[in-house]
Formats: sequence, structure tokens, C-alpha cells
Amino acid sequence: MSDWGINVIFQGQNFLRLLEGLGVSMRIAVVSVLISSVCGIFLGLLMTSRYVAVRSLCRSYLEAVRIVPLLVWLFVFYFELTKVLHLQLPAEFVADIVFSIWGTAEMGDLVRGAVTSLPAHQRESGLAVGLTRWQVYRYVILPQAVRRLLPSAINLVTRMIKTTSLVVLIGVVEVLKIGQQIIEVSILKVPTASFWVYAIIFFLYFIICWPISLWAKHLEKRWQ
Amino acid sequence: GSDAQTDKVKTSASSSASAIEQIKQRGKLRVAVFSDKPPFGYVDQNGKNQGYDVYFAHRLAKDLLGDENAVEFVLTEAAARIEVLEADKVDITLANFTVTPERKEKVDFAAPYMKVALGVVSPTGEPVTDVSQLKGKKLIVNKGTTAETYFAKNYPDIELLKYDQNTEAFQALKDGRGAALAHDNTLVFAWARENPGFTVGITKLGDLDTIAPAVKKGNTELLNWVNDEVTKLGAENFFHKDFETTLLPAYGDSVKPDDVVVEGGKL
Amino acid sequence: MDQSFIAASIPLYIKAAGLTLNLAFWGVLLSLFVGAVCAVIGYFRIPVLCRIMQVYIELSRNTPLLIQLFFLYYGFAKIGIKFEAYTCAIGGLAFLGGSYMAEALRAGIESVGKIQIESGLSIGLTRWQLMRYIVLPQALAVAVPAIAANVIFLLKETSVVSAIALADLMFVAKDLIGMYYRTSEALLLLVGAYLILLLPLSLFFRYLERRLRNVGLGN
Amino acid sequence: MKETEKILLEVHKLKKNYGNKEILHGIDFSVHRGEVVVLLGPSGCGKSTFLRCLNGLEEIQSGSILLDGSIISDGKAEWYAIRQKIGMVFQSYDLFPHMTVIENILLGPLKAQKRKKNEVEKQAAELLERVGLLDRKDDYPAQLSGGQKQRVAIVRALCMNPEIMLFDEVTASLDPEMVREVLDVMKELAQQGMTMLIVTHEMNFARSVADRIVFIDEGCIVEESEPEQFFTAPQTERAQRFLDIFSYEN
Amino acid sequence: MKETEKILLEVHKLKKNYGNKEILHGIDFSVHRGEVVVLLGPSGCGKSTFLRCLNGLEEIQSGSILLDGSIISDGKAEWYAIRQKIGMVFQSYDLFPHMTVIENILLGPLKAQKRKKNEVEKQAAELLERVGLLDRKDDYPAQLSGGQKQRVAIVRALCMNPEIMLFDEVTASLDPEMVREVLDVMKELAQQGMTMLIVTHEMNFARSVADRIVFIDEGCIVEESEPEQFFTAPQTERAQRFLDIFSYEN
Ligand SMILES: Nc1ncnc2c1ncn2[C@@H]1O[C@H](COP(=O)(O)OP(=O)(O)OP(=O)(O)O)[C@@H](O)[C@H]1O
Ligand SMILES: Nc1ncnc2c1ncn2[C@@H]1O[C@H](COP(=O)(O)OP(=O)(O)OP(=O)(O)O)[C@@H](O)[C@H]1O
Ligand SMILES: [Mg+2]
Ligand SMILES: [Mg+2]
Repeated sequence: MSDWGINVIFQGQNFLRLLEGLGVSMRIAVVSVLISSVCGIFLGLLMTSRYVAVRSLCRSYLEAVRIVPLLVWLFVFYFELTKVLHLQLPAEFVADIVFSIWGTAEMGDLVRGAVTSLPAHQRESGLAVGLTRWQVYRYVILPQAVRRLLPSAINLVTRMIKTTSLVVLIGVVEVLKIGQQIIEVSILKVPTASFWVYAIIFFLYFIICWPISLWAKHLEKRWQ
Repeated sequence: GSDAQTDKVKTSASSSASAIEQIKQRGKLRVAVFSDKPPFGYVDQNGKNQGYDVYFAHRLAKDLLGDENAVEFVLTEAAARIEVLEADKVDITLANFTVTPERKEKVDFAAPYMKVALGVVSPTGEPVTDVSQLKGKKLIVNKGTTAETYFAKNYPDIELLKYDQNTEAFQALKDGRGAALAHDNTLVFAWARENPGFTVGITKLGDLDTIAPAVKKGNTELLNWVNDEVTKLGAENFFHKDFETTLLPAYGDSVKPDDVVVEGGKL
Repeated sequence: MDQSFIAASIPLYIKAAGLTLNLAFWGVLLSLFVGAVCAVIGYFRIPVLCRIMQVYIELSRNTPLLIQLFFLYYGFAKIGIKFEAYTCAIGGLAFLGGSYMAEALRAGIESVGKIQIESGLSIGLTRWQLMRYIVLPQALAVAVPAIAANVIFLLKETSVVSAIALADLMFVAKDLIGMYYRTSEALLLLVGAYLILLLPLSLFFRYLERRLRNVGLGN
Repeated sequence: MKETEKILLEVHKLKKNYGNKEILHGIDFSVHRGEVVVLLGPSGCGKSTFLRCLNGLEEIQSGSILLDGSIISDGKAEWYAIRQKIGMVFQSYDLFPHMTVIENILLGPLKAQKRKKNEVEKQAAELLERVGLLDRKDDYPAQLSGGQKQRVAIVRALCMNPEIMLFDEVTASLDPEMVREVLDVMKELAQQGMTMLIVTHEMNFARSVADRIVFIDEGCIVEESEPEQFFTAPQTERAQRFLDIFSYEN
Repeated sequence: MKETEKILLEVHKLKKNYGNKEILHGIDFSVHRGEVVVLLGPSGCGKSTFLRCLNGLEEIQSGSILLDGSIISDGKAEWYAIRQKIGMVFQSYDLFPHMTVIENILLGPLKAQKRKKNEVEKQAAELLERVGLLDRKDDYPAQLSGGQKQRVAIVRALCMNPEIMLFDEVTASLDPEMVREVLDVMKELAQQGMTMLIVTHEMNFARSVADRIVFIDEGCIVEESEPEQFFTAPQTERAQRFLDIFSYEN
């Protein structure tokens, strides 16, 4: 029986389809990680603003994104937005948006943490050599903050990759769904298919996320 | 699979424009189908949509647009079947969509093209032959299926174990996590035949439920067209052909066509 | 919005929130335990265990909880060990959360200055007493923000357990949508439930973090 | 010896609060071009706060600060431009840890002053040479000892060609030998006519380098005098008590 | 005056490496009961390393250490037990930040020595009283100034009733006023006959408190003498050079 199971993966285009699904996951993850990194840095800096209003606004955004499940965000952006504004957005685009919104919030919080953990005299030394506030951020604060937040940021990236499987709700088919399609097709003939398919997916995720974690560790060590 | 959603950002045309005109202009009929519910709607090993619903969808496209491939499949989940219509993501939902009063409030169902009854499968050693035997035991069902709705409404005191995927539900039955499993009797029969040690103790349960195409609420033009279509197809016994092509290979002779197929929208 | 539907569904959500909280509570507790064990193993560099721990951490962090649960639930049943869904859910959360907590605690432990350890030694504490009275309390304090983030993460991650038939909040919402298609109502209730669970928690952790910073632990 | 005719920096009635607490109670003070002034005073009396006000790192509540005759404290002047004329070195080694020594030094001249790279590099090399650290120019701060870091910090400030240098206890966290290295650099600067405002606890150094000693206590200037006079016969009882701390005979 | 007959701590041919680098090159050294020895030497010469070896914080490569006549460096003795007889105070404020002052003090006696709570509390109160901090006993370290922290650290070590106290530059990171507070406490201890080994850069203090000065350079004891002799007429040229750093005349 079990040697049947693994065959399922090599029937037809199945293995390729799984890889394609992984490609979809990765595409969403990469796009949203890039957007989140850029926007997250700005959000993080805003969160260290001296104006209470700005800070609490950012904070509310963060809390809102954290509390409302991604599933709901997907529904809202894909279905509700269309119903209310008649805006037809492609599903994968919506996935990118939602994951970016989430990633930006989380990344912003990490950036805030990293920036506030820098000693105050770094900022002051920057000012003391005549840099403008923006230049201080650009040359002094951010380069150091980025080094500090790297481990947790990578953590977030792997989490985002793993969470992409939610997008199936708005019809974007990624690796996990393709796995389930393969499994369900074999429901009567190859009941053990699920183990093999899930094992492959487990492995695929691992093979993507692990090197990223390793790379982060490497950088962390190098920047000590 | 996901290339179904290649349309660019655009606002949907004003609702006054004829719905069928819109489809014709687009040149594609958009249909919501399942991707993991063989043999009704699934994706085969080559990535192509297949199944009873899909076969029907191709025919609709052919009759509306003159090309059976002028159809765009939007893969959907049980929980999103109505949303895709309401948000104008598709024109028709053909996703094993059982007609219920609650759903009727949200979408317009056309004439049915299939019927199901529930079956309950259980281990041969401890067969469940009557619903009353399930009191105080766990019954396995699938989320979003007729079985779930039926038991939730009629037997609220039976504890339901609800799974997302059919395979998982059957696996759970095998692992003994519930006393029995309730699902469409067609699937249950077919599964029991492949898995010795299990029998379908209850072969028909409750009212016969019908499965019908659904369109967005108020889209009477398309609704009427689909109704006409179903009637027309009845004349040529289309759904029997559909059955032979898609269901027979999966179910074999465990299911008789007339237990499933509805021709011309008439039970 | 259908208010009678909302009213009728609230008890379901309350029950589900109870399960979510219950799972999260035990999941977090076990994660902390697993994390602490890993952190201690790493701290004392216990030879073989150290390796095993590294493999565990990499596996658990780099794979999705859903599949971890799948193997716990169906995989172990295959080889004759049948865990209840509830047990699996907590086990899965602990398996995933353990590695996150381990990292948080490791960072906390590393932040405890060498001088603290040496002062502890020089008043005659044994290595175990040192861990117990000096290192762990300070490490915990430093790790609070990271642990807090993990707790909230785990609480939200419980939604994955709906895949193994546990009726948590996400399960109930999806289920109601699938049965009755009151999507807006079901999702609204879901957001409301998460708000009630998460907001106080989040505010509490913020307060805790600020307090700890003010006390100025770790000089 | 030194040209002390022209007033470079002037402070009038400067008041500074933290919250409700007034830290500086209306300071009147001035430094002439080329003058070396040492600020002394017990811990917490407001010396650092005063220097930070001069550099615009703290907002002031009232009073005015004039550099070279023009008001810089009215909120209209751009501090980042003014700071290019005021060099400052802090107690905590404040080099940017992610940049090499030379990058640290070049940052201000290139980015803030937008000067030409060759020219600044030449000047940086000369200055590094003078403090004996030219060979360390590509090292990172973490590879330097505390004394070396402080010397680089001084070079970094000098390379902006400031009109005045502010030093805030730059040797306070150094080992004795390193203290000496750094003080020697400062002493040389003083001899070359740099205008300097120095906060220090090194009494011997203060005595030997200062043109004038300003003694602050509890946010007020209590005594101002020539170093010889201050150390041998302070006029106030407070200054006497302060000096006693530093002579350990028991 | 002091009973200096009995040798309390003895070190024979102590060698210590870090990696391949030998830091201490065979130190021979002893302290008599009740004696106050001050270790002087340039930064990096190995003073801290030496103290840390005596307390078992560093493994030694060869040689032996004897406390009260019995060998403690042979790997058989339990260091945690021995450390109860050797009090040590470090440069960096090393109080446990998550415990109040009194909890810091009680930890060792209660957990390591398993003494009775009332008795230890009484002793702690007496000692805190002596250093003037009894009213701060429920404060957290973060609420104390540096000088207060170091006085608590001394009390914490004393409360273990050690036979000898090791001090490693305990005033190096303090403000001048606080330096005085702490040195006064140490001085009082010395007068009460505590055996002490002190590393410091406060030359005036060293001169006034030491029974004997030991000058170390590059991991060797270079000179040992009475304080008067050492400060007025050091026998070696190295010691002379060292002393020069501290007199800033230029
Ligand atoms: N950011 C701040 N908020 C509130 N009070 C402050 C702040 N910075 C300094 N103070 C207070 O202002 C007073 C003066 O501090 P300042 O640092 O200027 O003293 P100082 O003379 O430089 O002392 P030291 O010799 O210890 O450096 C002190 O009482 C201090 O507690
Ligand atoms: N952990 C270590 N690893 C390698 N080398 C070390 C280590 N600790 C100290 N050293 C080296 O050992 C030598 C002696 O250091 P030690 O700290 O004992 O000097 P010290 O006399 O106490 O100096 P200071 O007055 O600066 O405290 C120095 O050259 C130092 O670089
Ligand atoms: Mg200061
Ligand atoms: Mg030392």
C-alpha cells in the first residue's frame, strides 16, 4: 500500500504542480516581504515619533492588524471591497496587499523595537556632527537598527511564507491546496497518498525556510 | 489553477447592462467550481479541472458562447461559494451546491441538475443502521456539506466531528475517531466498496436534496437562461452522459444513475 | 446584518472562545516549558541533547503548524498511537511554540551579563542555584516582550486546529459561513471574539513591558 | 599670549527645565575666541545639560545663546547647520559601531558639509596622524581601546573645522593610561589656539590647561576665576568643599 | 598593631593562560591574616585575572593556591564552598537587578550557606546601618546611585563572613563624590582588621590604606614594598613610570 502512496506524487504533472503551488506561495511571500520591509521601516520610524497622535495612530493600526485574523482581511479585500466599491482586484493581488498590510504592521513593530533599543547617544552624536534628522536616520540609526532586528525579521519572513496557505479562501491555489487536490483525487484508490503528499510539502517548506533561517544566523554572527 | 484570475483591475460594468451581453463581450463564462471534491469538481493530475460540475460548465459555455473552452474556472471553497457570486467574481456557481432555504435568501438557484441523499457508513463490526444509534456518539461529517446541515438542524444532540477535507474525514473514520460518517450516499457507497470492513448502514436519510446552479441574487436574465438550458439539456439526456463520463468511472456500479441525475430540472 | 442570527450564534462563539483560550493556555504553558528546557540545554551545552534540540528547533520553526498537526493526528494513529484532537492541538502548539520560546529565552539568557554570573558564583552559589535565582529570573524579564509576542502569535495560531475538527473560534466562523452563508455576521463575531481575547492581553503585555523597562532591569 | 578680545560664544540668562524641575537657573556666560574654559562642579549640577543646550540637543526655556554675535537659540536658526561649527565629544564612546574609523570621520564633512572627498580625506589623515591612529583608520570601533575611541571621536569633531569644541567628561570611563593619551591630545589642541569648553573631573589637567575655571553648583555659576586662584584659594565655601573631595588624606 | 603572623592566603608559581597567551607568569604571593594588600599596575597587566584566579572564576594552568593552609586549587575542593570564605566586589555594579537590596544581601547566606533567616537579617541590618543604607534596604538597585550600589555590594560580600575580601577597582566607574563614600567604607573595614586584597587606581587611597603595595607588570610581580617607600622612592624604573602617569604636570 505505502509504495503506492508515493507514486501519487509522480503521476502526471503532480510534482510539477506542487512546485508551481510553491511558486505561488513564494511569489506572494516575496512581494509582501519586500513591501513590508520598506513600509515597515517607515512605520517603525513613525512609531518613534515625538508626536503622541502619530504614535497612537500607528499603534492602532498595529493592534487592528494583529487582532483581526488574516482570513477576515482576505474576505474584506476580496469580496466586501468589490461589493461596496465595485473594485475588482485579482485574487493574487489582494493576497499581496493583505500580506503586506500584515507584514508592515509586524515589521514596523520590530523596527520600532530595534530603533528604541539603540543608545540615545548614537542619535545625539549624529546630530553633533551636523547631520540633519533625516541623515541621522539614514546613516546612523537605520543601519544599526537593521542589524539588530534581523533575527526577528527573518522569523517574520518564515512565518509569512508559512501563512500564505490561507489565500486559498479567495481562490488562489498554492502548494498546500494543490497537495489537497492531489490527495482528494486519490481518496478511493490511494488512501495513503495524504502522508506522502504532506511529507513532500513539509519538506518543501523546510527547504525554503531553513536556508533563510541559516542565512539569518550567519549574518547575525557576522555583525556581532 | 490560479490563472483563472488574470483579469486586470477594473470596475464591474453597471448592473443595467445585460448580464448575458457582458458575458458575451468578455468572451468567457466564469464558473465557480471546487478543486478538491472528486468526482464532482476537482483538478486532475495534469492540472485540469474535471468532474460532473465541470462537464456541465463546458456545455454551458458552448451553448452560450459557441466554444466549450470559453469558460474560466474560479476555484472556490465551501465557505466562499456565495461570496464569489455576490462580489461578482463569477457568473455561475457550480460547486455541488445543495439548495437550502438559507442559501435561497442569498442567491438565486436555477433548476436542479442533481440530487443527493445522505448515507451513513460505519465499521462492519459495529454498524450504524439507524440514526437513533448515534445518540451520545460522534458522527463524522464534512464542513459545508449537506450532511452537516442536516444533522445540525435535525439532530442537534448528536456530536459532530467536522473536517475540511473528505480524505481527512474518512481517515478519521478509519482511525476510529467517530462511530460513523455521514456524507452524500454516492460517495459513501463508493468508498465502502473500496474499503473492506466498512458498510453503509443507512443508505438514504432525510429528504432528497437537490443540487442546482446558482447565480447572483436578482440576475434573472442569466437565471432564466440557465433554467432554459437545463430544460433543453434534459431533452437530450445530457446529465446521463455527464454521469457516464465523470461519475461512473469513479463510482463503478455501486450507484445507479437515476439515484443521482436529475434531467430537465424535474425530480 | 441579521441580529437574531448574531444573537443565536453568540453562545457558539463563547464556547469556541473557551476552547481557543484553553488550547492557547496549555499550549503556551507547555511551549514555555519546552522553551525553558531547550534554553537550559543550550546554556549548559549538554552534548547530545544540544544537537537534538537544534534539529527540533529548525524543524519546528521552518514548517507549518497545519502539517505538524496532520502528522500528530493522523500519522501517529497510523502507527497505533492515537491522540485525541485536543491532545494533538496542545502538542502541536507546544511543538511549534517551544522553539519560538526557546529562542526568546536564549536571547534573554544571553543578555544576562557575565558579571551577574560571576557575582553569583562569588557569593558561593552552586551552578543550579545560579540558574534558579540569578539567570532565569533576569532572562525572563528581558524576554518578556518576545514571549508576549509569542503568546499572541500562538493564540492566533490556534485557528489552525480547526483542521483536526476542534471547534475553536475560526472553526465556528467558517462553519457558520459554510452552513448559513451569513458571512458578514460570522466574521464580525469572529473579529469581536478575537478583540475581546487579544486586546486586553496585548494591552497587559505593553504595560508589563513598560514597567519592566522602567525598573531598568539588566542595568 | 592668546587672542581673547573677541567673544565667540555668549549665553544670556539661560534657563532649562526637565519637566517641572528647573535645572539651569539663568546662566550668564561667555567664551572668547581661542579661550579654554573648564567647567567644574559636583555630579548632577547641570554641566552636561549646559553643554547640551549649547549644542541644541536640549531645548531651552528662556534666555539666549549667541555664536559669533548671532543668535542661534531663537528656533529660527537651523541647528544642524550650527552644529557644524560646534564640535562635541561625549563621555560614552559615541563612535558609530557599524562604520570604520575613517567612515566615522568622513560622515559629517561629506554628508552634512558636502565637502569634497579628497580634501576631507587628506585632512582626516593628517588629524589621525596627529593623534597617532592613522594605521587604525580601517578598523571598526569595537577593535579599539576606549582611549583610542575617544581620540577618534575628537578627530571626528575636529574634521568639521568647528569654531569651538565642547568636551563632556571625555575621560571619565577610561583607564588611567588612556586618560593620559586623550588629555594630551586635548592639551595640544588648546596650545594650537582652539576654543574649548571642557567638563572634566581631572583636576590636575584642568589646572594646567584652563584659561579660566567656571564652577557650577545646582544650576548656577558660583565662581569664575583663574585656575591658580581657584585651586589654591577658592573664593566660595562650596568650591572649597568640592575640591576637598579630590584630596584623599585620612 | 595588626596581627600579621599567620598566612591566610598563599599562592605558589601561579600560571594562567588565555588560549596560547600566558597572562600570569608564575606568581608567588601571600597575604597574612588582617593584612591589607594593594595591587597596582598598568591596565592589562593581569590584576583582575589574578583576583579571579584566587576566587576560582578562572582555571589556572599551574601552581597552587592555599587558603588557611589547605590547597583549594587542585580541582578537588568545591569552589562554591570556598567562595563562601572569599568575598569579592567587582568594578561594574554587580548587584542583581531583580532583587531588592536586602534580597541581594540575603541570597548567599540563606541559599549558599543555609543560615537562619533572623540571624542573617540582623547582621545585614547592622552592616547596612554601618554603610548608611539601612533605609534603602527595600529599594531596587536601579534606584540607587553607583556609590550606593557598590556599598551594598560590599555589604553583600561581608554578610557571608568571609575570611578575606577581594576588591577589583570598585570605584573605577563612580563619580568623584561617590568614590569617596566607597573608599571610606573600605577604609573602615581595613581598620577593623579585615584581610583585604585591593586593586585600585586611587593612589592617595592606596597610600593611606595599604600595609603593603604589590606592583605587577605584564603578569609578574615587579616590586613589593611599604606604601611610603613605593610612592616616594620606587625601586624599579617601571614603577616610577607608572606613577608618573598619575601626576599631571605639563
Ligand atoms: N533627561 C532628563 N530628564 C530629567 N532630568 C534630567 C535629565 N537629564 C538630566 N537630568 C537631571 O538634571 C540634573 C543635571 O544633570 P547633568 O547631567 O547636567 O549633570 P552633570 O553636572 O553633567 O553631572 P555629572 O557630573 O554626573 O555628569 C540632574 O539632577 C539630573 O538628574
Ligand atoms: N577572557 C579573556 N580572553 C583572552 N584574554 C583576556 C581575557 N581576559 C583578559 N585577557 C587579557 O589578559 C590580560 C590581563 O587582563 P586583566 O583584565 O587581568 O588586566 P588588569 O590588570 O585587570 O587591567 P585593568 O586595569 O584594565 O583592569 C590582558 O592583556 C587582557 O587582554
Ligand atoms: Mg555630565
Ligand atoms: Mg581589571
